[in-house]
Amino acid sequence: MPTFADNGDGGCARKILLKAIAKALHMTHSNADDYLRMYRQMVRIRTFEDNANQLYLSAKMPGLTHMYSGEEAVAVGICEALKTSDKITSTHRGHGHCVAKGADFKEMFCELLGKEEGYCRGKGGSMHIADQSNGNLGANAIVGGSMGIATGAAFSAKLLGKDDVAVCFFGDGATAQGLMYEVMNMAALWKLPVIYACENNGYSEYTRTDEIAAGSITARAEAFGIEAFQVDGQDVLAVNDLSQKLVERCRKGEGPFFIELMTYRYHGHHVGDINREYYRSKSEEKDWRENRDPITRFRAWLVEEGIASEEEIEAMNAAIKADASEAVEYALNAKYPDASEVDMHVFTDVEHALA
Amino acid sequence: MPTFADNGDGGCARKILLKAIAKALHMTHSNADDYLRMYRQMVRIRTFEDNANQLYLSAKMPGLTHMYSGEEAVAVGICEALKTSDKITSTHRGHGHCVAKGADFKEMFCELLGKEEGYCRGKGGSMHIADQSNGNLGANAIVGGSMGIATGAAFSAKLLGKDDVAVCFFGDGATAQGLMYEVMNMAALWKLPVIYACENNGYSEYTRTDEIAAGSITARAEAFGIEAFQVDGQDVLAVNDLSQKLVERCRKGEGPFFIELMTYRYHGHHVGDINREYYRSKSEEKDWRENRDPITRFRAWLVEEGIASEEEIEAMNAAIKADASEAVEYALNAKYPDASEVDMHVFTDVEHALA
Amino acid sequence: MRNITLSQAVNEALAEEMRRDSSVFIIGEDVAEAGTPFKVLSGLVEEFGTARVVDTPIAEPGFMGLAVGAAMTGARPVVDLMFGDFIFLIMDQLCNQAAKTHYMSGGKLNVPLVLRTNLGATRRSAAQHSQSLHALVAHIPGLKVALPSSAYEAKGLMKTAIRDNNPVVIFEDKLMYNDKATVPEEEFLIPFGEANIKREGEDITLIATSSMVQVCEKAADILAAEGISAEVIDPRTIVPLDEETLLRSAKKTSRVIVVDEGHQNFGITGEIAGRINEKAFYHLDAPVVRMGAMDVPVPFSPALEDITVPTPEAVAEKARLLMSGEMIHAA
Amino acid sequence: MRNITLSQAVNEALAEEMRRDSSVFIIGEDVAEAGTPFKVLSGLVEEFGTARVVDTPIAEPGFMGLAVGAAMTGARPVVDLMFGDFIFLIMDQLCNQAAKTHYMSGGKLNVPLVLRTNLGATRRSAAQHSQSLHALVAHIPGLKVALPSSAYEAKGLMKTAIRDNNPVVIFEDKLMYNDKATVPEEEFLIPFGEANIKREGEDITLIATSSMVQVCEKAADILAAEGISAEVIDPRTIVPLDEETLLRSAKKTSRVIVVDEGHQNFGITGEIAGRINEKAFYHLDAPVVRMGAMDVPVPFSPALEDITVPTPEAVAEKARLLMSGEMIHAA
Ligand SMILES: Cc1ncc(C[n+]2csc(CCOP(=O)(O)OP(=O)(O)O)c2C)c(N)n1
Ligand SMILES: Cc1ncc(C[n+]2csc(CCOP(=O)(O)OP(=O)(O)O)c2C)c(N)n1
Ligand SMILES: [Mg+2]
Ligand SMILES: [Mg+2]
Repeated sequence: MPTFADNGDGGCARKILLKAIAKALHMTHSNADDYLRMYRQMVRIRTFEDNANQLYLSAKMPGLTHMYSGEEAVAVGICEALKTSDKITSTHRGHGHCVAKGADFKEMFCELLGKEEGYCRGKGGSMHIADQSNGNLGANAIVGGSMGIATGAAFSAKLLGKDDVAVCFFGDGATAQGLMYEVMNMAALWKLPVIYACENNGYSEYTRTDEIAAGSITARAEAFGIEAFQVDGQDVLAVNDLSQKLVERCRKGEGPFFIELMTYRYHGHHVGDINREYYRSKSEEKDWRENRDPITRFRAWLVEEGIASEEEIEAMNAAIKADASEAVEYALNAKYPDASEVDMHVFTDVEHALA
Repeated sequence: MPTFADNGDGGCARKILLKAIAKALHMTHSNADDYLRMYRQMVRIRTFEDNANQLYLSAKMPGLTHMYSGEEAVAVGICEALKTSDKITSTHRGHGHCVAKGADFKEMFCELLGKEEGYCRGKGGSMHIADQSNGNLGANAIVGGSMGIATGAAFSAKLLGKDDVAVCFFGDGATAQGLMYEVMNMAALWKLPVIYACENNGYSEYTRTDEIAAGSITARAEAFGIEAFQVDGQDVLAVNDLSQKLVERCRKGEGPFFIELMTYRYHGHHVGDINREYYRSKSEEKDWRENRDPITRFRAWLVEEGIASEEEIEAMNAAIKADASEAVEYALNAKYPDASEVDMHVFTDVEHALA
Repeated sequence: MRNITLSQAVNEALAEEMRRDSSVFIIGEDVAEAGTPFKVLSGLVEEFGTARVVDTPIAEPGFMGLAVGAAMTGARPVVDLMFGDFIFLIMDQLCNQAAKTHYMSGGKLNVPLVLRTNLGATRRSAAQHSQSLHALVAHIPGLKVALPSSAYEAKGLMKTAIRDNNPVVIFEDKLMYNDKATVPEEEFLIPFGEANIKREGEDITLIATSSMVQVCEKAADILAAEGISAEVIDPRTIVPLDEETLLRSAKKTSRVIVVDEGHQNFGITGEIAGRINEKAFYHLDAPVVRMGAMDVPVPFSPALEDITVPTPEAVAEKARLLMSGEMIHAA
Repeated sequence: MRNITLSQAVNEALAEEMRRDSSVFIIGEDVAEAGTPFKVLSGLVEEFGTARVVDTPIAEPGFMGLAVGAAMTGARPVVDLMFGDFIFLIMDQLCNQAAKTHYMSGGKLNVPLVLRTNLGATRRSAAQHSQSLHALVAHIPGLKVALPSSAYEAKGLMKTAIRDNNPVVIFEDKLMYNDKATVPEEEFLIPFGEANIKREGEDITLIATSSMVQVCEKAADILAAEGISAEVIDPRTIVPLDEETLLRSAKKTSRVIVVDEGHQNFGITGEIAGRINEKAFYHLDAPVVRMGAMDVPVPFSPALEDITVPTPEAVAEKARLLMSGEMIHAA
């Protein structure tokens, strides 16, 4: 199994590696704009989450939500390798995928607040946010529930002669769901253009991955004849590089593929999971935040490579922050759906299902 | 992965191997009675099935049934390594497991005919035959449906401090069911005393295994950290030898294990599957029947080793045939359950659920 | 006009719709060369190829989930579930995903998917291959549910289902695959939500679904010979349900029996009886009587199995009771 | 006597039964150190250890199947299913296996298993974490179904469930975990199949399950202020159902509303209304009225979600209508 994992030596070998990757990328992918867009998207995700968390803490958001902070390089590295018409399926921890696939803050915040202008007219909320205009088939509140859907999107691309690729995002915890093995078997048999992207953040809820996953996650995919990779999910360039290659190979009919992305969530399992020392230590959290943050790292590289100056980056950050505040403000003032919407959209062809 | 597969050279290397195994067995397991019992059990299964098939063809049996003929060495090789209190779960093709685990013909035929004296008072029939007195937790008409049950039997043995082992029989087709991966994960994490016995007879219904199973079946178990073996399922000694070792290791807490047993069903998928050349050739069937029959082979070995004479074997066969005829006759004349039984056994504590 | 079997009717419906719309495909176990164990799909793979008649591994949750995703992205899957009893395996993908996607996305994503499966006991297939589980599906908002009672309905409802942009579940009666009925040569569709008055009558209404339509027609024959005129109504789809037609008949005859092959408890008959009682209460001369399958797992033994399902005689007997007013004393 | 929360009541029931019988164990996701997301099981792993309070991978079908096998072989599992909505994932193991094993084996194999899960909307958890799916389970012969409506019932029914030799499904109302009620210190069990008359009344019967018991008690308060005396009955278990108590009340008041948080269509209310109509028809002054949750997937937006569930006001309004005879004109 090819390994792109961080060797954890604190940066030195890593920098050399990053430079080598960057050099390689420069050849195929010469525009600095791509890097800046990746940076921008990662910051947009982080900023979105900071605002969402704030909305929760100030009791302005209904329900709970799961923060993607810390995992930005995964969604961005992968989604930046996709076209708009490529499909993704997302998870309960889905804001990052949604932003990375092209969604706007306004409709997203409106959705989180249950407002009519949300992507789903307020009917889905955080756990079901979808953005079909950008190929996001939706977050899913059933762990593992979207594995069939992503595989089916790949199936229909093949059936209908489109060259779209589907990416299925899911957590390490979801690898325990049998559905994954069922659809990997079919994807392998039928050579479907789907990439299974396992975001291994080390935990499923309040349990460590090694307590719930026997053996090797990548070996499970390999047993079905699926090429599998492990990659440092905190390294957006490594993720993007691998993704570009696999997406291209998928389009040529060489799929499916499996990627295990080693990453970390900074917050609790959900916004309400505050006292979590019984399952993981503060020092572990601190280590990831301080030493492996995907944004901090990539920012340093951008500056070092001369792709952006500190000032440019600060300006970008500030602009994103302003965007987010504006969107939050907008969403807070936006209107709730009218009560009459409650029985709309039960069926496509019936205006009001209960009329 | 250790391989005990038939190398298909038509017998020569095989005989040498069998002898070596036999020698090894003689040391731990010096009684010829064991061999004779294995032979007897294989013939009992074949004879049971021939009678069941005849009952179907003569329209005396309600519904359909799935013949185990050809696969006898699998059930017998494994069940002869078990104690009565060890548990098995069985499949839609379950008569072989039932006989091998110690069931009587009379209650079995009664069950197949829906009679009151059947193992399940006629309520289960062929697809649900169970014999809890011998540790057979039942056939199952849901492909893969018993994988959790077997794993749970192993779990309770461990919880309750019994040293029982559980064996889960299932077909190659059942490896497509996600449930298998879910429970293998738990069995591996918790070191449960369960053996997953995959009867790979090359087909699931009317479809060849290679069309529905990507990659490698044993590798799938190995990916969960489970030791996996492939063995010639037509060689009762090879199966039994491996099973004894694994059962012992299970009792010591070294489980779970996975065995893929390469075998073949002689009949159609079920008794009504007569015209099957569109999915498999007569010559393939002929080859297995003539060159790899587990009973013929083992019989030859018994004679060659001087464990039994041709006459003794013929006498055994005849006695089994007579037993079976008598049981069939008995079952045909036995009475159906009284109509009042229809709402009994819905709940343990309610005599008549609808009274 | 010609007579064809229910099997042929389904086959024709699929073939016609697959010719009409290249995004329609069939997916399930042994649907291609084998044409399913019931041989309903014979010949389709020869015409449409294995890309559109897709044999799957034995992984019902998996191919159901795959179909949901395919339906969300431009294809129109017809999922073949070999036995209705296996619906328990796919409930999550059917009820948490397919049924809710359109709603949860605020109308942006569609799931134009047909799940074809079957129901019906008395085939000596025991508890895991004999269930009639349509009530479970009917309880979940977002799913339409069709119960064809003859080859005619099987064809017309299937074609409507395939063109519907919502998930539709069709339960065929597996004992009826070889039953023939008159089915037009020319194309036709049967709209959802229109009950069919199979037989007009004045004295009592028998509302019957699927397999029970034939049972009630026979019961009506028995009753006719005794001078009792029974109206037999087949709702054809239970979601949407043509309440209007049912209520009209109930008000006309003032006596109703609802007959269905699902388990009686918490099943179809309670819903239909509940609605009629609620909305035609003051027109009824007697309570709506419910006859479902017995509330026991389906037993294997023929001696037991046959008594778990309503028969024409049992329906006629209840009707007589209702007519005679004996229900009054019982109540 | 003391007041404890529903959460504590469940915790106590489990602890007592686990002390009493060493074959009882708990299995599910994050049940051990975390004590479940709702913290209902806090402290149990400390007393009983990880061998009996077993954290599983996220594999509901798998651990449900495992529990069925464990139950068949001498253990008594209490399966913890984090959200009632996940029941769709385990339907096969629950309904094809657990429910049918005793019957299919002719009474030889038992499955003494408790599935504890929850129901209830208005928690802003959207369509896949808010469903009340007890009707599905109640439809399947072989399963008992309990719906505790307070801490008292939660404890007494749980203890009975654990000692029952059949598979029992208990749906707790997830919004009630912190609600307190008086619960005796000394040991008690609540037998299955005995409805509880929460409040006696003369004019109208409100039959309410689970979360709707509180709703109907509030409705009864509203009505009392207007001079209408409502009887509130909680069946406590819907399988077995204490038909006798329900019928007695129906006959007494002659007016009945059935209120349940499951979807109304093809749900609990139809069954209960159907039985009362059938068996108390000539005692009723008006049709039995059904109030279930709205037949839509549960929407996320608070503005929409709150109107999908029956409220005290809505129940009182229906009761007034029934009392005033306006239903007659509507019908
Ligand atoms: C089928 C199902 N089971 C359980 C849950 C509850 N649950 C929500 S998220 C989660 C953990 C998921 O872990 P993982 O897949 O690793 O994703 P992460 O939260 O780490 O991103 C669990 C158990 C659920 N939503 N769906
Ligand atoms: C869940 C489920 N899906 C489909 C079927 C129909 N079916 C019965 S046996 C069978 C094939 C099983 O193949 P395999 O597991 O290889 O066992 P074999 O029949 O070869 O012994 C199928 C598809 C079923 N009974 N249960
Ligand atoms: Mg995780
Ligand atoms: Mg096979």
